[in-house]
Amino acid sequence: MEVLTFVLSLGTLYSIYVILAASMELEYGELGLPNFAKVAFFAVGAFTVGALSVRLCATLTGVALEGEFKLRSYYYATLLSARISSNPLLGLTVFLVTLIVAVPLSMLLGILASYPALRLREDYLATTLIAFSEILRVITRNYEPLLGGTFGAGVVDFLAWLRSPWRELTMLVLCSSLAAGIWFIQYKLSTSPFGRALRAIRDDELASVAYGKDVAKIRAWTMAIGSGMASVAGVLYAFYIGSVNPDDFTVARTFLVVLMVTVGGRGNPYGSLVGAATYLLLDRVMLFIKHNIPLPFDVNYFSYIILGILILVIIVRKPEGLIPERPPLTVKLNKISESNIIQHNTEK
Amino acid sequence: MSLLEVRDLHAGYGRIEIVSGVSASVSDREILAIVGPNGSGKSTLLKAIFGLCKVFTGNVFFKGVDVTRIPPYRRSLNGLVYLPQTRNVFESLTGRENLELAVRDVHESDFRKRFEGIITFLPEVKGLLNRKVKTMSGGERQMIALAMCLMRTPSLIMLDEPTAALAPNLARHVLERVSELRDEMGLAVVLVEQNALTALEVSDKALLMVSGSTRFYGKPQELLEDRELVKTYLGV
Amino acid sequence: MREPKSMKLDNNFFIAKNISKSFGGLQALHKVSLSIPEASLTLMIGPNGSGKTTFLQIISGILKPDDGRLVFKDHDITSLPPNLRFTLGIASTFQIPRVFPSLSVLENVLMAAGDPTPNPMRALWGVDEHELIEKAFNILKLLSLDHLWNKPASTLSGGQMKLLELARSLMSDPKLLLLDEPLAGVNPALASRIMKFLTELKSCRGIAAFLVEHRLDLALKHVDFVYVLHHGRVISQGSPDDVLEDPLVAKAYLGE
Amino acid sequence: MIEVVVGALVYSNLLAMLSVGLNLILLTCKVSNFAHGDFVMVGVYTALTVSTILGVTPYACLPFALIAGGVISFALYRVVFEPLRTRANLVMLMVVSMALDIILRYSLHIYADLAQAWLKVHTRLFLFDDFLIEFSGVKIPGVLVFSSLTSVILLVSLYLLLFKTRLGTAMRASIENPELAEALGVNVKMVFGLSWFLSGALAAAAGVFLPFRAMVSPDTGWSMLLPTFASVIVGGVGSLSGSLIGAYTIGVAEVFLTYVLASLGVSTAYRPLVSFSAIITVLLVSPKGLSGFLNGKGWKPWKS
Repeated sequence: MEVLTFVLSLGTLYSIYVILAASMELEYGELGLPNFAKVAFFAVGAFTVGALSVRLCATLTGVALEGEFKLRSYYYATLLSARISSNPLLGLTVFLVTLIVAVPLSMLLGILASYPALRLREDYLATTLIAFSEILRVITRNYEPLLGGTFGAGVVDFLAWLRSPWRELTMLVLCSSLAAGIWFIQYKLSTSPFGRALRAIRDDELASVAYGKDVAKIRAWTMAIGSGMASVAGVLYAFYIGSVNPDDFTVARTFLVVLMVTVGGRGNPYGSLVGAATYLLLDRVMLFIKHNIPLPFDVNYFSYIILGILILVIIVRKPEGLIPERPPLTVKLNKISESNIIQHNTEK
Repeated sequence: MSLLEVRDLHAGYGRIEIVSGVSASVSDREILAIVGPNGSGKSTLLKAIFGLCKVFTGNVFFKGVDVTRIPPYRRSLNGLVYLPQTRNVFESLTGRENLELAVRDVHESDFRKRFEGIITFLPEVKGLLNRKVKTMSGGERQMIALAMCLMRTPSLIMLDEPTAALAPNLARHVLERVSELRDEMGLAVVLVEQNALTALEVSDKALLMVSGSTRFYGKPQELLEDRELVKTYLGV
Repeated sequence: MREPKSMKLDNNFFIAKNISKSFGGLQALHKVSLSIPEASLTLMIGPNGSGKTTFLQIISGILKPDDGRLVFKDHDITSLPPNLRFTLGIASTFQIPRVFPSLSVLENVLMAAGDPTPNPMRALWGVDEHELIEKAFNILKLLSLDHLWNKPASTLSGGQMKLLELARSLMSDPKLLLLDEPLAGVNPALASRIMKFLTELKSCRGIAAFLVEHRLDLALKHVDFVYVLHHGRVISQGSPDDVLEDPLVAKAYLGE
Repeated sequence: MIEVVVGALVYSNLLAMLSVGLNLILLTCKVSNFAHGDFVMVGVYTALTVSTILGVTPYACLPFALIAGGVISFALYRVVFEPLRTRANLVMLMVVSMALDIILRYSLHIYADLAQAWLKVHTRLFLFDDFLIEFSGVKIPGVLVFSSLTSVILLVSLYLLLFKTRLGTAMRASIENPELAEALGVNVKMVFGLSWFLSGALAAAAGVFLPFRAMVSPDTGWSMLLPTFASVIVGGVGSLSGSLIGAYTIGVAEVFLTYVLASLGVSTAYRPLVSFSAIITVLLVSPKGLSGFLNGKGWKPWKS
């Protein structure tokens, strides 16, 4: 039984990380835009759930919310989850509504965040975006009426109508199918003419403009798509954890995603799958050590150090990542050889 | 024995060959002028001799030693110096600091002695010592750059278009000074020049490059008498 | 001064009027005017630093002129960004080839075709690029690059990159090609092939080309009209023979 | 009110040492060094360890902190950044420095755990004991006097090193044009290594004074980092004297704005917003910082 829950939660976490890595891959790996505010868009999804799920559910069931939100949100989350256990439709409504609110909100923010790229060098752009994500965190952790500040906010269990382990299994199926869909979108985009334009802009922005591409528009599109993806991950994460705490959304999380993309291989659509797996594997191994081998300090620290060293080694020794980018990505080989173009050529 | 000898040099950047098979030699107290249309590989040839670009085949001998594979700064210790066309001075430093930097391995007293020697040749430099290079005009910058080279007590100096971006009268003045380098300082000079006619007047040898290879190599007078030169420049 | 045979400024294909540009205190271009007729080869020459590349970058839209107007087929394109000029039919190449190193040769060529902002929504359903690929292959064949189609562009030699730039700019069926030193760093055999190729484009497809070039020996015999730039001014213009005999030109090139 | 002024001055002194060091690395190696805050914590823990063992005031541990910060910083340059100098792009270098931030930060966490058991003192959320110094009847907190003295002495020596010695000339030359400097026989690698040493040492020196004003833990370095970036960006990247102005602008603005807002009933926890929004505003409006703005160059896009 314990093994089953372990596998189920591992799969759910992996799905969430794949979504994040896929969105980062699109923005940073393909377009070369270092979106170091990734955690902010992830947080938009989670914060929407944190701010809305209890309130929405209360409105729908006619429960009046009393007292300070920061002190009472967990209480109401439990209370309302009990309502959902007898009313599956209510749970699904909460899930869908939060998703429908979070994604466009995040996309809009993404378009806004694509504009500094017009005038800033990459490293200053990255610094700006980091500052942006920290602003979001500082505001939410201190503005208590929204998310309960440092107390965090309770989140209703929209799958409360299912019993364990069916609840966890459904969560996994939901997360993994969303992740598969999002990864597939990323795959399709990067192997289409759109992906070609992205890599061209990454390689040489000026030449892309000279060959007719509207760089600002393409960047805005990409940031919108990537941010939408990240917010889906945020919504799933909030429901998976069961609460939202602003301090969970620090720059370190952005860095983890950058790490996944760098390890997996930037510019390769499969990189996000491998990168997320590598990170999770390492994380779990460390967790295992923590529980089984006594050390005089918290082994979590050690796992972070290993992560840091890993990324250093990869950047210094194998900067292209575990699966390097290989052209041509956007032209199908079999299609080419089918046409007589190649045959004609080989006959010569 | 000649001071510098280049044998069948093929050089360029990355995979692109820009100099294809040039041979030449320079003896003591001799000026070699390298002329030719833009893009014919003159500057690349100088860089190849100094070791700043890729040499595919061929050799460079300096003072009889094959220096093709040794790093640039060691060539400059041996007495071969190179004055690039652009970015040849440190703009954020003063004139004195630039000179000090050129000979930072030298003792203070030696520095002073060398400096005295240069001042007699380039008296203008004296007034530039305490000014930041970024406040100087193009001609003044060239003076500092030349002084930096001379502080290293070279036996051969390679100049890449020292008159580029200078007003015509100033350019002529600079080229006259180049001949003084030979006559007064006793140096050998390799000169790449746009102002072909003036450059040929002051030189002892001429190399005409077109599209990376030698079109003419010999006495400047012969080149000047040849109507071919003018036509080569304009491509007929 | 001999009156140069001026080209009539009444064609409505491409006209640049009184283009001026300065960087800091340096006046790089001073009221340069010229016109390029349809289906012609026009050459601009001049010593180093005379402002040729600056002028070319102004036509392609990378730089903005301080003053003056550019008219292309009755459109005022003076303030148009480069990507919109490209869609109008002005394609330009760079002096040092700027291929997209991580794309394949074929992808590089395809980049120049199709939508200026490829719709990400359409990507999900798959895009049929069959015709474009065929067209790209035909262009690559013309320039004998087709056997390299799936190589990353970063592995090409310098000359091949030059050809790839040319192939890329042909992909959009341009009306006017702007070429910045297409022959620099190219061996003589290839250089004369490129010039012949441009002549063919002119006569068969009616494509006009405007070249900035140093290699006069190779370029001059193919072109219809020559402008000579010196210190940011047009000092001479006319047919190749006229310009060669102009004493001002010799002076500009040889110094005093 | 006096407390606020003292706080602002001490904080600005620390930011000055930090931002000059950060800018030095940006100038030489083009690294936006996100591990810079951790050198502060190296200084903090060196001071804590040495002062506990020797039983002296943390002020006396300044030399140890300088050396520890400098040596660690130099070592990181030699092992990591020097091999990457000519081949990594700007964002890669930034990612590398973030990895180093993680390595250093969690190494310090481990050290804090070990030191707690070994030294039997609190290694998290501790404060150093300060004392008052009397100047003609006025009592001044020691940290104000010592941090001001230290930052003035260190920054003046840095100025003298850069502008009055041959080594400094070589350093400035290498910053402007490393290829030419190398051709003239300057050992550019060592010169850049020196800049890392100086940067780390300055940051660690700032670390000695930090626990006199604020409770620290190994994560505190991060909270010092973005205000440091803000100081550099406000003063203009590439101008060391600009960083100095930026540090005092950000330091004073942060403390006083928070004070004003607090008196209006707004939580002091919003304090970091001052420097975060300064980063965004300055980069978007005038990417070359205040100096660029004053020269009228600020409005042009930074990107070339």
